[in-house]
Amino acid sequence: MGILENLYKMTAIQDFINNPGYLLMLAIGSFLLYLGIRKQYEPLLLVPIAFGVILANLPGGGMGVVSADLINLDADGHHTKNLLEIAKDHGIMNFLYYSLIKTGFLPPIIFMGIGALTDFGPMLRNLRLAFFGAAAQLGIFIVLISAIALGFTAKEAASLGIIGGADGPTAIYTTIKLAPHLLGPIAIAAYSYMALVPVIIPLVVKYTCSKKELLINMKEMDKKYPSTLKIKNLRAVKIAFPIVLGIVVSIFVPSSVPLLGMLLFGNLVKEIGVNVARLTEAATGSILNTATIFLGLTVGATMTADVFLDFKTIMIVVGGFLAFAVSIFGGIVGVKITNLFVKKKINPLCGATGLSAVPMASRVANDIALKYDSSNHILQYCMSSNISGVIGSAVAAGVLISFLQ
Amino acid sequence: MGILENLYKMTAIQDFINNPGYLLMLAIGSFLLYLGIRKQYEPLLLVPIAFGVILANLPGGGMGVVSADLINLDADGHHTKNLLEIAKDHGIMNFLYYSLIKTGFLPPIIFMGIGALTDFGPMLRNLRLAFFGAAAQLGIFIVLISAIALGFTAKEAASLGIIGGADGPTAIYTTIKLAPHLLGPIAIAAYSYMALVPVIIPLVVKYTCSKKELLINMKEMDKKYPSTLKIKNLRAVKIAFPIVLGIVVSIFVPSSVPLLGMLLFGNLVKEIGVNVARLTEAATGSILNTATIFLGLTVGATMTADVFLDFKTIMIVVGGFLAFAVSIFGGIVGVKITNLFVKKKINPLCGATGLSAVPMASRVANDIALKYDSSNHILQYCMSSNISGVIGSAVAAGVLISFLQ
Amino acid sequence: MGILENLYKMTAIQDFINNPGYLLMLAIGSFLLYLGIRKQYEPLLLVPIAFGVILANLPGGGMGVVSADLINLDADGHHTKNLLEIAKDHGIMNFLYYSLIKTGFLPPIIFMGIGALTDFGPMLRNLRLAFFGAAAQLGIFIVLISAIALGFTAKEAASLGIIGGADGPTAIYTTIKLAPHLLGPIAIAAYSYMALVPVIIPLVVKYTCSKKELLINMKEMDKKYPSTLKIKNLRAVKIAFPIVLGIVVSIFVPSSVPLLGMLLFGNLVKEIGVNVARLTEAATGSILNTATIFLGLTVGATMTADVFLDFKTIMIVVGGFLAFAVSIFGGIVGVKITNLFVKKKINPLCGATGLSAVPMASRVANDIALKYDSSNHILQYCMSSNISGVIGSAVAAGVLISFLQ
Amino acid sequence: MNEMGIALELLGVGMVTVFVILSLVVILGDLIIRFVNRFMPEIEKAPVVKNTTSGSEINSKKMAAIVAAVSKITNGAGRVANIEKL
Amino acid sequence: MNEMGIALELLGVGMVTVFVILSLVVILGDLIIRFVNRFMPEIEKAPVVKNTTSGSEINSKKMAAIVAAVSKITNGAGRVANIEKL
Amino acid sequence: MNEMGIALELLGVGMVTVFVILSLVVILGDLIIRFVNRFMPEIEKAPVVKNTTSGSEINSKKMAAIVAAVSKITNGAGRVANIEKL
Ligand code: NA
Ligand code: NA
Ligand code: NA
Repeated sequence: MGILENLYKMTAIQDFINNPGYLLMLAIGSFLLYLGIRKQYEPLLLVPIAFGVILANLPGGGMGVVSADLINLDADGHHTKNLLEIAKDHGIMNFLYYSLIKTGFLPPIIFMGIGALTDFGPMLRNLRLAFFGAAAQLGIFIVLISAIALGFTAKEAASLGIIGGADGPTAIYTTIKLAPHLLGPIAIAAYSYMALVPVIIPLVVKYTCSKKELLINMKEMDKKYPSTLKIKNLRAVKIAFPIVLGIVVSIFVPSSVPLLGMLLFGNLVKEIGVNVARLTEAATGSILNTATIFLGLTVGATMTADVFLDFKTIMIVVGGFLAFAVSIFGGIVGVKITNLFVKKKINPLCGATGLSAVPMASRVANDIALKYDSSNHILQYCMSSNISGVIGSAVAAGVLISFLQ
Repeated sequence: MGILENLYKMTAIQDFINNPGYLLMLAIGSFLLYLGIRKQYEPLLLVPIAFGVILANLPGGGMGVVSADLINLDADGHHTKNLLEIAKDHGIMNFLYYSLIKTGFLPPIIFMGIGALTDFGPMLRNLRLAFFGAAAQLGIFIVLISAIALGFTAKEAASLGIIGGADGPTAIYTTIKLAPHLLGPIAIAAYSYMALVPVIIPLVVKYTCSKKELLINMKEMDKKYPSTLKIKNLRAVKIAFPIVLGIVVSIFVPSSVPLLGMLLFGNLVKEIGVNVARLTEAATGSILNTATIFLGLTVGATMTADVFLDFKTIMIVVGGFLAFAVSIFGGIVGVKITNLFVKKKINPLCGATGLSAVPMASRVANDIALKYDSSNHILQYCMSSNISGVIGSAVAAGVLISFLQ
Repeated sequence: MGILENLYKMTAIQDFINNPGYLLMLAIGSFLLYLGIRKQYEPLLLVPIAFGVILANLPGGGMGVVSADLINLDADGHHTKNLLEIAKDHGIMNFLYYSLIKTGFLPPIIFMGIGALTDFGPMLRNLRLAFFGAAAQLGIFIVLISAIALGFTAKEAASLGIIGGADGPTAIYTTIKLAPHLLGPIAIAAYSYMALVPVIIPLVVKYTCSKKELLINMKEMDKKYPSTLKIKNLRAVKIAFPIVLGIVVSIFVPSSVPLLGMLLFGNLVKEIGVNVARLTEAATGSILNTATIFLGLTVGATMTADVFLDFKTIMIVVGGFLAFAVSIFGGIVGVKITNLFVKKKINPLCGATGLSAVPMASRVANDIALKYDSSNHILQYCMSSNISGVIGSAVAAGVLISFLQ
Repeated sequence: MNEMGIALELLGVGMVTVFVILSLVVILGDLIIRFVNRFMPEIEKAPVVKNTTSGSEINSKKMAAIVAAVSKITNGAGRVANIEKL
Repeated sequence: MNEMGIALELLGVGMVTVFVILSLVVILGDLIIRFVNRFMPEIEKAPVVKNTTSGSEINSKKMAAIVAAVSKITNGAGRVANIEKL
Repeated sequence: MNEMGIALELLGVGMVTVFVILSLVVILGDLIIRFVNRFMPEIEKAPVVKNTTSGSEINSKKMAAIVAAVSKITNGAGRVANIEKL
């Protein structure tokens, strides 16, 4: 009889009976897998996140991220367990989470890779459109205010708002710094809504833009009011740009350095080209891919039943959507206001893409424009505000961290 | 005169005079290199392990892994030096060993890569043969019992027995958890006997199988008793399988999650295909290769003279061989018993491959079958039990860890 | 008014006003970028180092490496903050610096990659020339003595001298062990002068070698006095060489094991070939490239304004140049002395390349030889002392660490 | 319980568990196949590449022709690992 | 200051900062282009590969011939990414 | 001993050690060559490829032919990134 009893104690059956929340979390993890695999929602991140959710909610498996209270050795978290003690007491997933995520390490590393995959060319060719990457940060702050009104702390509200930056690593980095206990749902909301950009942008555009505005043809505007500034030496400009930009932005928003600095380093390395091709290869290949796997698994593993099944999770789902919508709205309104004052009109879709979610948002905007006028290719124009939106949300994140941390 | 004296003190000559065991260990390291390079015994692991043995036994080089007693700051090992202190006090090899191995980090990571290289297709097509991956775990437990009888502690005996799982990362993971002081010899025995599978399987088969049994033709059995179950959508099955299997197995043996969970995550990513190809590439490329180098070097570096030159090492060499042989025997007997009750007979070689040691064991079994009947290709059948043997030993490891840790 | 004040406090403008040294450092970082990008001075390392300098000197960005005093918890540095505490208190750049550099981890890892890219073939075919890799270490010790005379401590002077080894990882490793506060300027000096080898070697050769000496034709000498030793089985020799060399050198200079051992391990793996191709690929690919990025960024990030803008930095720039020049001189004098006693004369350029700086030094020497006699191809001969110069400086580093640490 | 008792219990528990789990593997595999056969029997197309940067759009006929050409020229010793559109 | 006050201040500070920074992006981009146009207008050649270890020893004439051939055949749409001596 | 004394001792010890070690390199290299020449003189065959994917041995003529073929078939849209022997 003892053997059967021991056998039963070894299994996790009693844990599921005691806490059926685990089963619900396994269902949620499976649903996220479905979204990632079948619906192809940002699969590169959603699949590891979903698997992390599943691993974390297999009771007895020891793969769930534990609260920082168990790591801290004093009340203010200044003195903590070391990594070996974490691995011994809480297993490898906590070892990974506390060394790679809690330290704020992986998001800047992923930004380095994204930088090395980014081409600032379209932005440099349509510089004035880059401006709308600012207007499209509105959702961040509007949702921040709303969330505080609903009882979130300022730090939690800022983490919720930053979903409106539509940029995964930025959202994760900000949440790590301000409200790590909400990391799982915020990361999932951010990536899910990025995958839903083909739905959200048309929705907002439908209620805010007239047909006449959507028919504005950017190429004809360019012919009518040609730019006086031609780029004679694109390579030199592209090399100088990340260096100068990095230094100047950092002087104004120092707390954006870990994110923006690494993004621009990655970009610089890529633009230098063949002499440092080894570095570009590492930044966009083994480093980025490895970081993506571990970011996904550990972020997913923060979503244990007790943390996730909370009223705040629902608020994050709702608030994240609002943040996206308001940011798109902000970009569109920014264009509308600008159009009041300039002769060279701008298609409001080029404001909507200020959201970021590169390059999906630009593709979606281009498709909308083509629906109204099959000759109105605006992809290159959208890419300008689209890329600048990444800078915009990193700057917004810097402001939030600087004021709230 | 002082200079010459100082020069002499700088060299390691006196260390070799004081402890000739170092020389013996260098010879053993060189012999392992010979096996890996010339005999091509699992060179991917044996070469780094062998070099690690050499590095660890160069006195004064500071590359040998030190006992956990020097790392622990209290009697029960709950409070330890941190990684910076380890690097400062004991050098980079201990820094690597304690951060990558002692934490249990690398074996699951390697399992992720192996999962992404594994194809469950042959198993899904011959599901009932997967059952024999269970019978072929017998060697683990028989050797465990024998080792206890000979005076090993239960934890040591379990680590010795797990060699019979014929699976490197599983053996290493179990030993890290239960008896880290035996890590070096157990890892080397595991990989060496895996390389010796072409010798061990024929030996056991020779003494246990009749010619008539070895002539059983699996393809003709399939024609005679065709399976009613055809797989209509292999891709969907291959995607669902690792998810469902991972969840269900984890409920029964939670302590197998770090190993099996990562194996199945790697496999899932591979089966999803092009959408997450970057992750598959990382899991099977840079991550797996890097993990292999550091696993090999650090495992080898645990084999310092004082640890290795011990009576237990010889017992591990003998016991490891026994564990392999008994596991193969178990798989064969499992088939023989099954054949008593079914009309659709099974070639006992498909039981022998339940050992795992993928895919070498299947190739060896196929060669034996072809020797008796040159038309009897059983490779695909053997692969079924061969792959399920990996699951079997991970489950066995989970049971051992769960009961003994 | 409060908002504007808060906005101003968020920026780093006041920091630049308080400490204009930051601006000077940004200019220095930009100048190093210019050298790396435009002048193509060792861009693989100088670009990340330069960007690290820039990141570290953006006040408020938290990317500068802080003094070990802030990490140590007691006076002798035996007890330190753990990595999580470092990340929390000092940001990710310190997390990287203290885990990857201060531990001495990255230089041996880079040496493993360099080993896997090194071919000992030219050295094995012209073994006696390898001897001049010894004479060309003279600069290390001469500059060490000079630096002590000028008031450097012995440890600082040794770190300065090791620049004369003309080998980046060796210089960095030695400085980490002996004088980590000088790491930035020493690494930059080492890589800059390696890039300046096409200027420094001709300069030294001009003042030390006669035309007659430079006309010595190595191939004709080989025909006149043919070697009796032919290599019948190059592959076997190349596999045995790193193993035997590693063991024997380590017995004499145990403290060179972390560097030389890893170099020879990388080389061994490469020579074994296809059976361990995965390991070679990792060592020369993802591991080496990733290590290069993080080494560069973190070494650059040690160069904060207060550390760099110091009298010692200028001494390092001057001393580093001297070390290179004296090492080249040593190699040339070594040949001249040898030529007094042998009939088979040696071109002194084959001594100059004992400096190391592989393979640039050999190419430069070859070009000089061809200028005097367009049929006098000495590249393969130079490569012999060139490669042995790497061993020579690693051995010298081992001696310095062994006596001074 | 003495060490040998533990060992014997482990033999029992371990082998039972392993047999149970691998039976589950057989049963679950069977159920998954049946489930998929019933509810998603169509041979799914490989998903369309989304958000990828490789942008390989060489159609399969051309690909087949290339592979055939390479195979012929190399007597089957070569394979085309990857063709990218520029 | 209460939480809502902080929120409103953040709205102000945040949006102002973002607008300032992206204005700077526009202005700096413009200045860099003008600076480069004035002082380095020539289309720089891609830098010569220096210090590479790949061991490609196909000489430059052959390389040129190959590049020309590929370019001709492909109407300039193809590039030879890498040729290694085997 | 004062610092300058240490420095001079290091000059002595260091240069002697470096000379001794590089002499050993020469001697050991010589001995290994002689040993191998005597006991394993045959040109070993490269080990049979086991479980690897590299091992490309397609000669340059064939390569040229393949490149041309691919280029032609794809109207220049494709490039042969990598050809591996199977
Ligand atoms: Na954004
Ligand atoms: Na097994
Ligand atoms: Na040197």
